[in-house]
Amino acid sequence: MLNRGYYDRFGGAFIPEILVPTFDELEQAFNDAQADPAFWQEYVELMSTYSCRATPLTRCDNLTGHFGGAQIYIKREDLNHTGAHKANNVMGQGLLTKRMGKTRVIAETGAGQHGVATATMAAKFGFDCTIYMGELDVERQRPNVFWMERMGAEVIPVTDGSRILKDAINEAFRDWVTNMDNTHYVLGTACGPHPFPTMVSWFQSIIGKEAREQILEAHGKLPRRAYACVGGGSNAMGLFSGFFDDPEVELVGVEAGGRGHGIGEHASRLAYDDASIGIAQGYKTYFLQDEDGQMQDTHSVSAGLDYVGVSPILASLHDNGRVRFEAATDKEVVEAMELTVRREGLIPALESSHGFVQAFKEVGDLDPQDAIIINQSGRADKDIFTVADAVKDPKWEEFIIAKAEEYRKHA
Amino acid sequence: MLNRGYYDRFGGAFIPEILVPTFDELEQAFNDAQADPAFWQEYVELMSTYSCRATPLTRCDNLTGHFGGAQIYIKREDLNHTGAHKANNVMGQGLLTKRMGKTRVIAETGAGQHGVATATMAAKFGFDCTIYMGELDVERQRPNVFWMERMGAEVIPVTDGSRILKDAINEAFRDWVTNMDNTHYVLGTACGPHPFPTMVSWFQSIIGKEAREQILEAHGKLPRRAYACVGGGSNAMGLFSGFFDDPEVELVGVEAGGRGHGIGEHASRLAYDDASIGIAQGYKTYFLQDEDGQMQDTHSVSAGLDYVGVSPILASLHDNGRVRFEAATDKEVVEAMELTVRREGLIPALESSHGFVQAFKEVGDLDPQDAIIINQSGRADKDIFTVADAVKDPKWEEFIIAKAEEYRKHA
Amino acid sequence: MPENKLEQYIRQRREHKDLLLMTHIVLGYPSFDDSLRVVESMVEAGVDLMELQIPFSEPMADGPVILKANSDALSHGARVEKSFELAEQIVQRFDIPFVFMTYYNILFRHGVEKFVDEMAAIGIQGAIIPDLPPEEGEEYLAAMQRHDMAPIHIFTPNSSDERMQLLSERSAGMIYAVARKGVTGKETTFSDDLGDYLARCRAATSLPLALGFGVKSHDDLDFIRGKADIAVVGSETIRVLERDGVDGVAPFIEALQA
Amino acid sequence: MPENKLEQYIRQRREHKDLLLMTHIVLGYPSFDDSLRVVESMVEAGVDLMELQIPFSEPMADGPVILKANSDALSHGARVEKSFELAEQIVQRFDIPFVFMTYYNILFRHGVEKFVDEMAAIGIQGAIIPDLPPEEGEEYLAAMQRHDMAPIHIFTPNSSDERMQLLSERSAGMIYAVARKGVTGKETTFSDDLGDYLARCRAATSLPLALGFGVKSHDDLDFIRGKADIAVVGSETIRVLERDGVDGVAPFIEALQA
Ligand SMILES: Cc1ncc(COP(=O)(O)O)c(C=O)c1O
Ligand SMILES: Cc1ncc(COP(=O)(O)O)c(C=O)c1O
Repeated sequence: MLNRGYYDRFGGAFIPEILVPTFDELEQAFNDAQADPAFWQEYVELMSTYSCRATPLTRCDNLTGHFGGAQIYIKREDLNHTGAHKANNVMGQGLLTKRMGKTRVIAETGAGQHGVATATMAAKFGFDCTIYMGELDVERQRPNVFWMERMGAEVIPVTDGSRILKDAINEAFRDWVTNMDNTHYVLGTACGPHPFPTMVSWFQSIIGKEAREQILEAHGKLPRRAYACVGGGSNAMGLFSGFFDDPEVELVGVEAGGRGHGIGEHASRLAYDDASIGIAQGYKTYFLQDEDGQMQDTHSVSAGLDYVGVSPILASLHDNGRVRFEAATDKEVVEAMELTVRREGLIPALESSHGFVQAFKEVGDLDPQDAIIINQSGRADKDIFTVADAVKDPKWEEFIIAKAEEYRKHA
Repeated sequence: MLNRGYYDRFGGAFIPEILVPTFDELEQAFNDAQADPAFWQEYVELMSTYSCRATPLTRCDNLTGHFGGAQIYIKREDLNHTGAHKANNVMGQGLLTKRMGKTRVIAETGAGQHGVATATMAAKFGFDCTIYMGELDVERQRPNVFWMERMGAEVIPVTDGSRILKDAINEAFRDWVTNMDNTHYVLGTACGPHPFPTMVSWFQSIIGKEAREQILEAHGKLPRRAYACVGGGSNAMGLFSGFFDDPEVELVGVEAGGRGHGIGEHASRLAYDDASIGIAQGYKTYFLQDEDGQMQDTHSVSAGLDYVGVSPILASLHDNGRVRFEAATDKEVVEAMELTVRREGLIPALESSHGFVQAFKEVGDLDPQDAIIINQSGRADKDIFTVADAVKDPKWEEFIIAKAEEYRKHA
Repeated sequence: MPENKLEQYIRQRREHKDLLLMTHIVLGYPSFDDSLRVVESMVEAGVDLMELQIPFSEPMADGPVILKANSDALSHGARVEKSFELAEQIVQRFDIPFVFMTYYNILFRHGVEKFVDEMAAIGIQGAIIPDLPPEEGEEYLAAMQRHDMAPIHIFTPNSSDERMQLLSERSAGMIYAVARKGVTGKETTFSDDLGDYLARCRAATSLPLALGFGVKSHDDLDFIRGKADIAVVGSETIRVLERDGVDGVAPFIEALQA
Repeated sequence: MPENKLEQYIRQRREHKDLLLMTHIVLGYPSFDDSLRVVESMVEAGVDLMELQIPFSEPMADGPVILKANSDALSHGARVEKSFELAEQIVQRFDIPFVFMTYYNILFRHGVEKFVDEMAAIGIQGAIIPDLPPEEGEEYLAAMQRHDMAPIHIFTPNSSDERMQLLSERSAGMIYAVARKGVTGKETTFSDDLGDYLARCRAATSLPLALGFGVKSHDDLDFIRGKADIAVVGSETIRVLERDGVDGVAPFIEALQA
């Protein structure tokens, strides 16, 4: 194997032997791409003609006025094609897949965002596409499944294990160890075996590169703090990496606090004390696991943060203190989303809203001369079922019941 | 009244006397804004920081390969904040509302897109907001109502008339004649009394301005043809206006052919022979009306094109031949949408897909050296209920029925 | 300009009556037969002149009551031709002036000149077209003038003095002053402000002045008396009709004027 | 390097038997008691060595059959400690070598050295850790070596000759060659290609060679005979167990070797 890919004591590549040549090939292709300025250029070109990069940095005067304190800027990854930062990663990996001459992509998905993004990329590049999705998630996230199928992807409900995201990842690996010759596994976040954490972070770094330039342009100086939600860690790595060399910028990652402390109640690997270091799904990081090393159930109102592990790069940035980690509870998240919708007309995904919670808690204490950036990793309108449930909208329920009646009648 | 606002024999301002000073004020403000370069600059700045202008022009090699003929470029209005070109118009009118010192906005909405866009603008600008929406549309388009309410808008179901878009327009006027002092009526398309057609077209002209520059940059010369769907006509006016001075660019507007010819079956005012000139909702144009001048029912799979009238500017461009009008049937529209999703990973709104239909019919006959532009005025993922019904997805129906069961249980 | 026929009638009638009463019906609502009976009750109860509204599918300036009457009439098959026939019968049977109220598209589709010619032929004396500002009304105004018919324009609390003057110049027969912003059929507060506004209307035109929008009681008429020539009761009669049926109309009109 | 104890056993056994049989169970599946009975049947039916899999919640390299066995065992409360206890009983009662199969996190969480010490203490002779390539396994390899236990690595059809060499160097006891791409428990075609691959494996290592993945019939064993030292039957025994119960296991194993 070419490189073990460690970030302090986290990372590595704990992969089945049969994938070793596949990872070697991937790493080679990735290294070549990184070394080739034309590749990044092609990537940026693609993202600016197919998605809408550079995504804007929106100054939010109403929220700033509401809280007092530093000026709030929001990085608008929600405006990407397919509605989230996930597009950055999949389009990058799409280019890499083409470069490797492969003709099929597979991916896991939890909330469905990454599945939709991958299916979209596959349609655009003309790849065959299979998406693994926990059976529970398929049931919950039908709208995303619907779009994946329209894109021509095969969506396979994973009926093993807890039937959620982590099981979909296992299943994608099982496909990969069979079909690696023509297939690339488009992992959806900055986790998994090396080189995925580095590679996904590299593609997502476009967020931070743009944000740094944009805040300097708009605000005249660097922000005091940058906030991002942390599921696997890709949008956070994307934003934060723009400021790694700026020690004056405090980086704050916000995890899913769910219903609060205690295993099974949340998905906070770093902000809470319930996680411990382990190795699963091919890499070493903090996992929510028991003493034996068995992965445990997690909970979050936002499917996209509801995951047992976390980027090994973030785990190292946690341990060395460069990034501060906090958790936001389900309740706080829904409130922050509702406030942002109401005051700015922006609809941050429930995932993204975690970052907003922490920013809102702190921004009032900062100097009005300063600025903060919050990463709006995605938009919530695709998750209307989840959001409607979270805010318990009775009219929505009536609508669904009436719609069901209609379907029943003509069935 | 300052200006009668005619385009050949179409347009005018057939308004209740009580609104005359309001229209004078509006026209004055609009003229001032048009004459003030700083206004357009502020508008572009707002659209590029709050929405993602310039929206990309995406080259679609897969569709081009599929049809042969000219190269297909798609103007990506779907990437706008709130998912359609409607954002351009509302943000522009928002700035104008601020300029006039008004504190409340009202709007009509059919599909809900314009309602969501207006509610968003109102949240951003801090205006009070009331949206009028036909009761039938409220029932059909609950997701959009849900978001409008989250934005703080009051959504009033209109129970009069046919309980659809045109009735919502009437009702908005009824509000306006009462509350004109503090209220601006944000009309959603290039229709209505002068200066709305000109004003809305002006704000939407940002589409054509960008598209012209982008195609010259990407393709090296002007396109042979530009296609846009035509509901009220605003996205078409937006794209077309970029090429009015380029006689070599053929402009093609595509209306809702619904189930085909015959009053009640479609919403084609110009492409079919069923409409006649009339005056309603404050302006003169082709309407789908009976001999007495009573407005008739219309039908389209896409709520956004399902309207009795059409922009008076387009009516004049129809009569003088500058724009060719065609109609696309419901069935063709769903097929074109599915093909585009499948081959390019783009999900044009059902409205937008009308333009795609006509382009697909013709593009094969054009020279491969040439290019065409299709305006993707919006994205379909907000209309999943409509799209799922249009493609009759059984798994979607099962999902809704199961969801309804869940709601029934905890009700 | 010689005095218009409708204006003459109003002035003469005003010599005996300090406040005239104009009422309003929607032709074909609740049915064509009922329309005729309602007119009959009104005339017998002493109404001085009447608006006959030809239903339109998009009555932008009307509030919920008249709106519903419009759409009910249409869904019962109220064609323009039938409205003309009924209007003709009404004019022939009752000896007060009638004016049409409708929206411009009804005239436009019929042919404006033809419409006005036919109005004249059946003896209608004027028309109120709320979505036709004089700027858009050249053809209509010319045709009306040719037949010495009264194009009635609307003053509003928003109208400037200059605008009132212009509207007055383009009108004949009378001016219809709306009592407030908004559409027909909502509450109006009869206050000092309204008095001031009516004084401004009065100053702007020498035509007889009708006040409408929200007029519905004996007290309202008392307030108007002396400030305008005509009180217009519109939506309220439809409300009464809906509540008490055709037989309720006459007692209501009598009580108004008692 | 002196010959490892497991390797010695295999070589000695091979002197009497041209193809050894290694089978596989998941500890705690369908229950801890049944596990013991299954081992008993297998040993009695003539199995030469066995893999005991300690259940893990994320068995990435396993196919549906073993996956389900893992999660069923876990949901019945299969703790690592219990697996050790059961393994100890098994080793004490039955006179064939046993190796552990599990995923690295089970070792890591336990403490790698401690885990290997305990394995050694209860008499387990080797381990297969499918998600632990030798590059990640330093601590593990050192501990295994200290106890003269066999770290068994995996050859795959994708492995280069150099890679096989490296894997062989880091292994002891035997090499586990998987017959094809993919996970456990799917169909394998026993073809010429497979023969070529096994020849390549043979050339790359002097350790005994076990072939697994999809081996399930008497014919498969015939094919393997002469090309490898050991046939590994994994998922198929679990299938038999599920279909025919514990009593079906012995006849199945006997038929395989008949
Ligand atoms: C909108 C959005 N934000 C954030 C996440 C979390 O992923 P990550 O931490 O990799 O950015 C997801 C995952 O689905 C997502 O959809
Ligand atoms: C996406 C989209 N496209 C087109 C239209 C039609 O409007 P217009 O003809 O004004 O562009 C609508 C109206 O709702 C729309 O939502």
